[in-house]
Amino acid sequence: MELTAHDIITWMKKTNDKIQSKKEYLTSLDQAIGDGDHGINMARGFNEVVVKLDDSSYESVSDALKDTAMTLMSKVGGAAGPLYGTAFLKLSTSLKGKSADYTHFLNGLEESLAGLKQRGKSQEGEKTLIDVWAPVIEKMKESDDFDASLLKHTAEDSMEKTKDIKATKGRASYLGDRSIGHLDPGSVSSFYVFEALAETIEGGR
Amino acid sequence: MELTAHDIITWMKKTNDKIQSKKEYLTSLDQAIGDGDHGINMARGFNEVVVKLDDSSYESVSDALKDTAMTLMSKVGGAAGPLYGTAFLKLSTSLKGKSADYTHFLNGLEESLAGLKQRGKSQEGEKTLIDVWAPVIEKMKESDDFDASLLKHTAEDSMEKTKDIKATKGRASYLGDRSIGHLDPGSVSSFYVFEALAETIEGGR
Amino acid sequence: MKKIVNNPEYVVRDMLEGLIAAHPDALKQIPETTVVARKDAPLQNKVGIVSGGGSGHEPAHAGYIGDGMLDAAVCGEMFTSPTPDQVFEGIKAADGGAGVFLVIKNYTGDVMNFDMAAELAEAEGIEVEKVIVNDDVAVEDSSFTTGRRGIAGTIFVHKIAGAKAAAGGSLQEVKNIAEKVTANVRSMGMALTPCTVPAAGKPSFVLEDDEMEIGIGIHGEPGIERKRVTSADEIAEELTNKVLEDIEFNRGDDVALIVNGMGATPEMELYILNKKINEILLDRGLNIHKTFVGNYMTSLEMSGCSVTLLKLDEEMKPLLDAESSAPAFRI
Amino acid sequence: MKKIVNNPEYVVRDMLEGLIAAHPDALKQIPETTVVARKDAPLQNKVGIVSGGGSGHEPAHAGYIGDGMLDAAVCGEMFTSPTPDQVFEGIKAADGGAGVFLVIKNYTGDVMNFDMAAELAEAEGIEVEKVIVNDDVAVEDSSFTTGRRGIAGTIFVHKIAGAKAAAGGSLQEVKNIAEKVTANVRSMGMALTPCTVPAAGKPSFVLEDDEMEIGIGIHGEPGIERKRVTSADEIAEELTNKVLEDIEFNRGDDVALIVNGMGATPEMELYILNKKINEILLDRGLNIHKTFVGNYMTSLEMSGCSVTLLKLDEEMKPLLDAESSAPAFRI
Ligand SMILES: Nc1ncnc2c1ncn2[C@@H]1O[C@H](COP(=O)(O)OP(=O)(O)O)[C@@H](O)[C@H]1O
Ligand SMILES: Nc1ncnc2c1ncn2[C@@H]1O[C@H](COP(=O)(O)OP(=O)(O)O)[C@@H](O)[C@H]1O
Ligand SMILES: [Mg+2]
Ligand SMILES: [Mg+2]
Ligand SMILES: [Mg+2]
Ligand SMILES: [Mg+2]
Repeated sequence: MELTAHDIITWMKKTNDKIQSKKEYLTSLDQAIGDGDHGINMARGFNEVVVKLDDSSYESVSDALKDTAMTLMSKVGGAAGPLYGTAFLKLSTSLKGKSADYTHFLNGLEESLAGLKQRGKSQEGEKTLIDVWAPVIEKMKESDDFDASLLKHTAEDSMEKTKDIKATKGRASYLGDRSIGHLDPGSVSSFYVFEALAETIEGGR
Repeated sequence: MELTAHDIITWMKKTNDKIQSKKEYLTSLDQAIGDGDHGINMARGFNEVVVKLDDSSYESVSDALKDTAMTLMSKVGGAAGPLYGTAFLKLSTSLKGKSADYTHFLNGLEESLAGLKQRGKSQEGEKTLIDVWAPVIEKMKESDDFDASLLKHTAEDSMEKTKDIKATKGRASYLGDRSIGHLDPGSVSSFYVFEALAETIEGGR
Repeated sequence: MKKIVNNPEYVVRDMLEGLIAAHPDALKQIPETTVVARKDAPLQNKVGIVSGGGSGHEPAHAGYIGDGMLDAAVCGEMFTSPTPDQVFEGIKAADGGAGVFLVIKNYTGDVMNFDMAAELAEAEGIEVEKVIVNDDVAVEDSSFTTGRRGIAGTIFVHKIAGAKAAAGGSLQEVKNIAEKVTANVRSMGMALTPCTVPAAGKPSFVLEDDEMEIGIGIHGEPGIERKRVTSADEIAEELTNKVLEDIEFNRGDDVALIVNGMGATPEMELYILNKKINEILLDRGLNIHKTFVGNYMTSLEMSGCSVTLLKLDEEMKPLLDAESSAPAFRI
Repeated sequence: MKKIVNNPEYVVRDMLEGLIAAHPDALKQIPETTVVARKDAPLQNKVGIVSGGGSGHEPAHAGYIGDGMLDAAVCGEMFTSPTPDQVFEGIKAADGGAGVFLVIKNYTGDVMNFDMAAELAEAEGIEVEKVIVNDDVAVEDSSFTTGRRGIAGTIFVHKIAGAKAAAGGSLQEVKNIAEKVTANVRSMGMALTPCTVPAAGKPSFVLEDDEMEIGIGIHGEPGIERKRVTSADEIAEELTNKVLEDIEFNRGDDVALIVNGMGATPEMELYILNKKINEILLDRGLNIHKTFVGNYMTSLEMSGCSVTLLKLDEEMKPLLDAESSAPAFRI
């Protein structure tokens, strides 16, 4: 299977739907161990992404992802803005002039992950969205085509595991041990991103 | 009967006891239609009066009343301070060089009332402590010696009647019709003053 | 009651010590009193300006002491007018031989205590004049009642009378300009939450989660109308229109504006109000000469705001613009 | 949630309009951005100083724009770092050819967004340097974590770096002094009540009527310890001692102090705190060069306070004392 520019739009619309309907939930997760703006920020950003994508027409997956990245970068703010912006920008750059087949797409996601780590100066196990991106990509490497159900479940499991991690990066790290027992908001929003990707793939079958 | 300097001290101590034990009640009355400090102010002031009177010895009723007045004036503040200060100062001045027999004392109270009206630029019927002082003095004029029970009951009735009056002076006047249905805090503290006087007279029998 | 205090009976004493400690070069406390004065008071041959009132309205009034504003502020107990002897101490501290001018907010207690102090001062040969500020249009003004209250508009009286005195104005000139300011300044306030006097321990009134009180005083007195909380724009309209009704404001008039916080309202909300107030005033063709947004005349931790408008003329304008070193009103 | 707002989504936009309306001669908004700049920015050949961060901390940061302090402030959404494009606009607005200096509070989001903006600016040939302020001793500083947060101590960085730039300092000189301030400033805060982000609609945490939270951040982040409310003196001791522990303060050292209100705490309470803090510092033999008491770095309508101490040297002292026309920090 190969993703089209239209699939990217579908992916982002599905992501947006999830984030809008979970806006308050994300915010309440962030109130518990952060500053309570994650849902508000992501909802504002993805709403703008959908507006932007709707207003434009795209020849390539890379172009659609680039606009997604730039919009997130300039509309989300906080920590999540540069992180998601960077992730989608790396994916876009990596796919430039290429078809979005599984191999290329996976390579792109690996670039995204590297970008996230560099931008956030962080690693796996620090209770951030990297704890969803890293295991999802690791799992994808075991397969040679898109597998919606695997994608979704890996993302979901990884998100849930962030509950047990003690935060050492981001705002939750100020709480030290008190961060344990709470889901990481960024990991939950990242789960929605991958869940939406899984649904896009299923729809595209 | 004739009041002595010692009676004045007893009077003020009894007044103070009542005000200390009703401090919160007076404050809550003032919260309803004023600014919620009447109990606090009166308690501070009468406490100082008792300290002052205890520390001194008095030859005359007038001297004891003068210290009472000056202490109230400099320790109560707000509207009540100058009013009570004026009332006791006028009483003191009027009794200067005289015995505190019924006639002299009553004359003194009339001076107090005139002082209150002048200082407060107010009349009876405006929902102020004048609505206790005026009827008490009026009633006393009908008698020719101290009558504890009459004093007490007149003060109490008059205080209660302030509930039905619409305030046109003092802070309660800002409420207009909404001041109706509440006791006037200054009238309640004045009732304690006259009740304490009544008890002093009874004790002195 | 949640407050950062020690013994509630000593809040004023503790506050004054902390205030002087923060401004050791500018302010002094007159020993054994609750009077705060300029460090260099009295200024010889300058009319001394004295204000004061109950505490709990900080930065009013001690924050307005400085070059071009007050010479002394007399601090009463919480929401309680200071006593005549204290006001008299304030007058003496400010008296440099050219007389002393008293800025009094129109409350029975303040008027009586300041009047008695003025009598004491005159008995000692100090010339005293006064103005009674009554800018609060929430309260009806009638000769049968106590009349309107003095609220945030008082700050403009401090500023302009203070500038006149600093410029060498005589006691009578200071009085004249102070009366002009008083005649041309109007205010109105509202509250979202009440406040709690530390020694009382419970709030002055109770508002439901969706209620606000319009026409509130600055001492936790209940206001004139209770209703559902509306938007910032509607609140701005309600207060500003009421203020604009009371005296005549004509197209082309210069005005000065205070958007005052009652204590617990974030500056962000005051600026949101100011956006709308600004629009309303410009719509009316008024020329906004100067705007002040912040906590100027508070009511402890009450949340809410008041709007003050001063109609300026060519005499008041330069006096309002003149320099002031007062910590809470630097110009 | 009781607030004076219109649509909660537009609080920042509305606030900025009201802010510019209040200071039309001193401030301007860069069109289509959330950047506020001096009216006369950019100043040719002066290093431009830019700060910013999420909104909700007013008067931080736009209130610190003025002669001798900031040239521009970039205002993010509520408690949300502004985006790189906005920060870049701020840098351009402040760039008068001598380079631009960024004052960044140490939060992951702020650091990332400002860094990306700096990259954009450098790509356009604007020289950019920065300092990351991390004064909050409530949070452990370790290379394995995010490190300490930036809170009210940031104001001293604005002031001293701003004065250095105003005095003609080069970008490198500004950076050097800003790093010196950062190395010598420490803060710690506490809260009696939480705050509510307008668009979130409910408070960031819940405290019982007799509880306070020590080591609070300025974004409604929970603190490090929850306990029963103690007296003002005990709160002053706890915060001040923690601040004094972190770096060495020796007898005879000159210090500058900020007793900062979190938004809803009355000035009276801050002065009551200052009384005790003053005593503690004098007991330690420290020389209090200057004290600032007020709302400098707030957290919406949170009630509480923070204590900031800066250890001064002969280089910092005159820069702290230098003139500033910033509305929230007039010197
Ligand atoms: N250093 C980091 N590296 C990777 N992800 C991070 C880092 N810091 C924070 N995050 C992610 O960002 C999320 C918080 O996003 P958001 O609430 O929008 O930003 P902010 O913390 O600035 O308010 C966290 O839940 C976490 O997943
Ligand atoms: N003009 C007046 N004339 C007579 N009594 C007055 C007047 N104004 C107020 N009072 C009395 O003073 C009382 C209020 O006293 P207090 O609460 O101590 O002063 P304040 O109103 O300044 O807080 C009122 O209940 C009323 O009895
Ligand atoms: Mg957040
Ligand atoms: Mg009262
Ligand atoms: Mg009072
Ligand atoms: Mg944030």
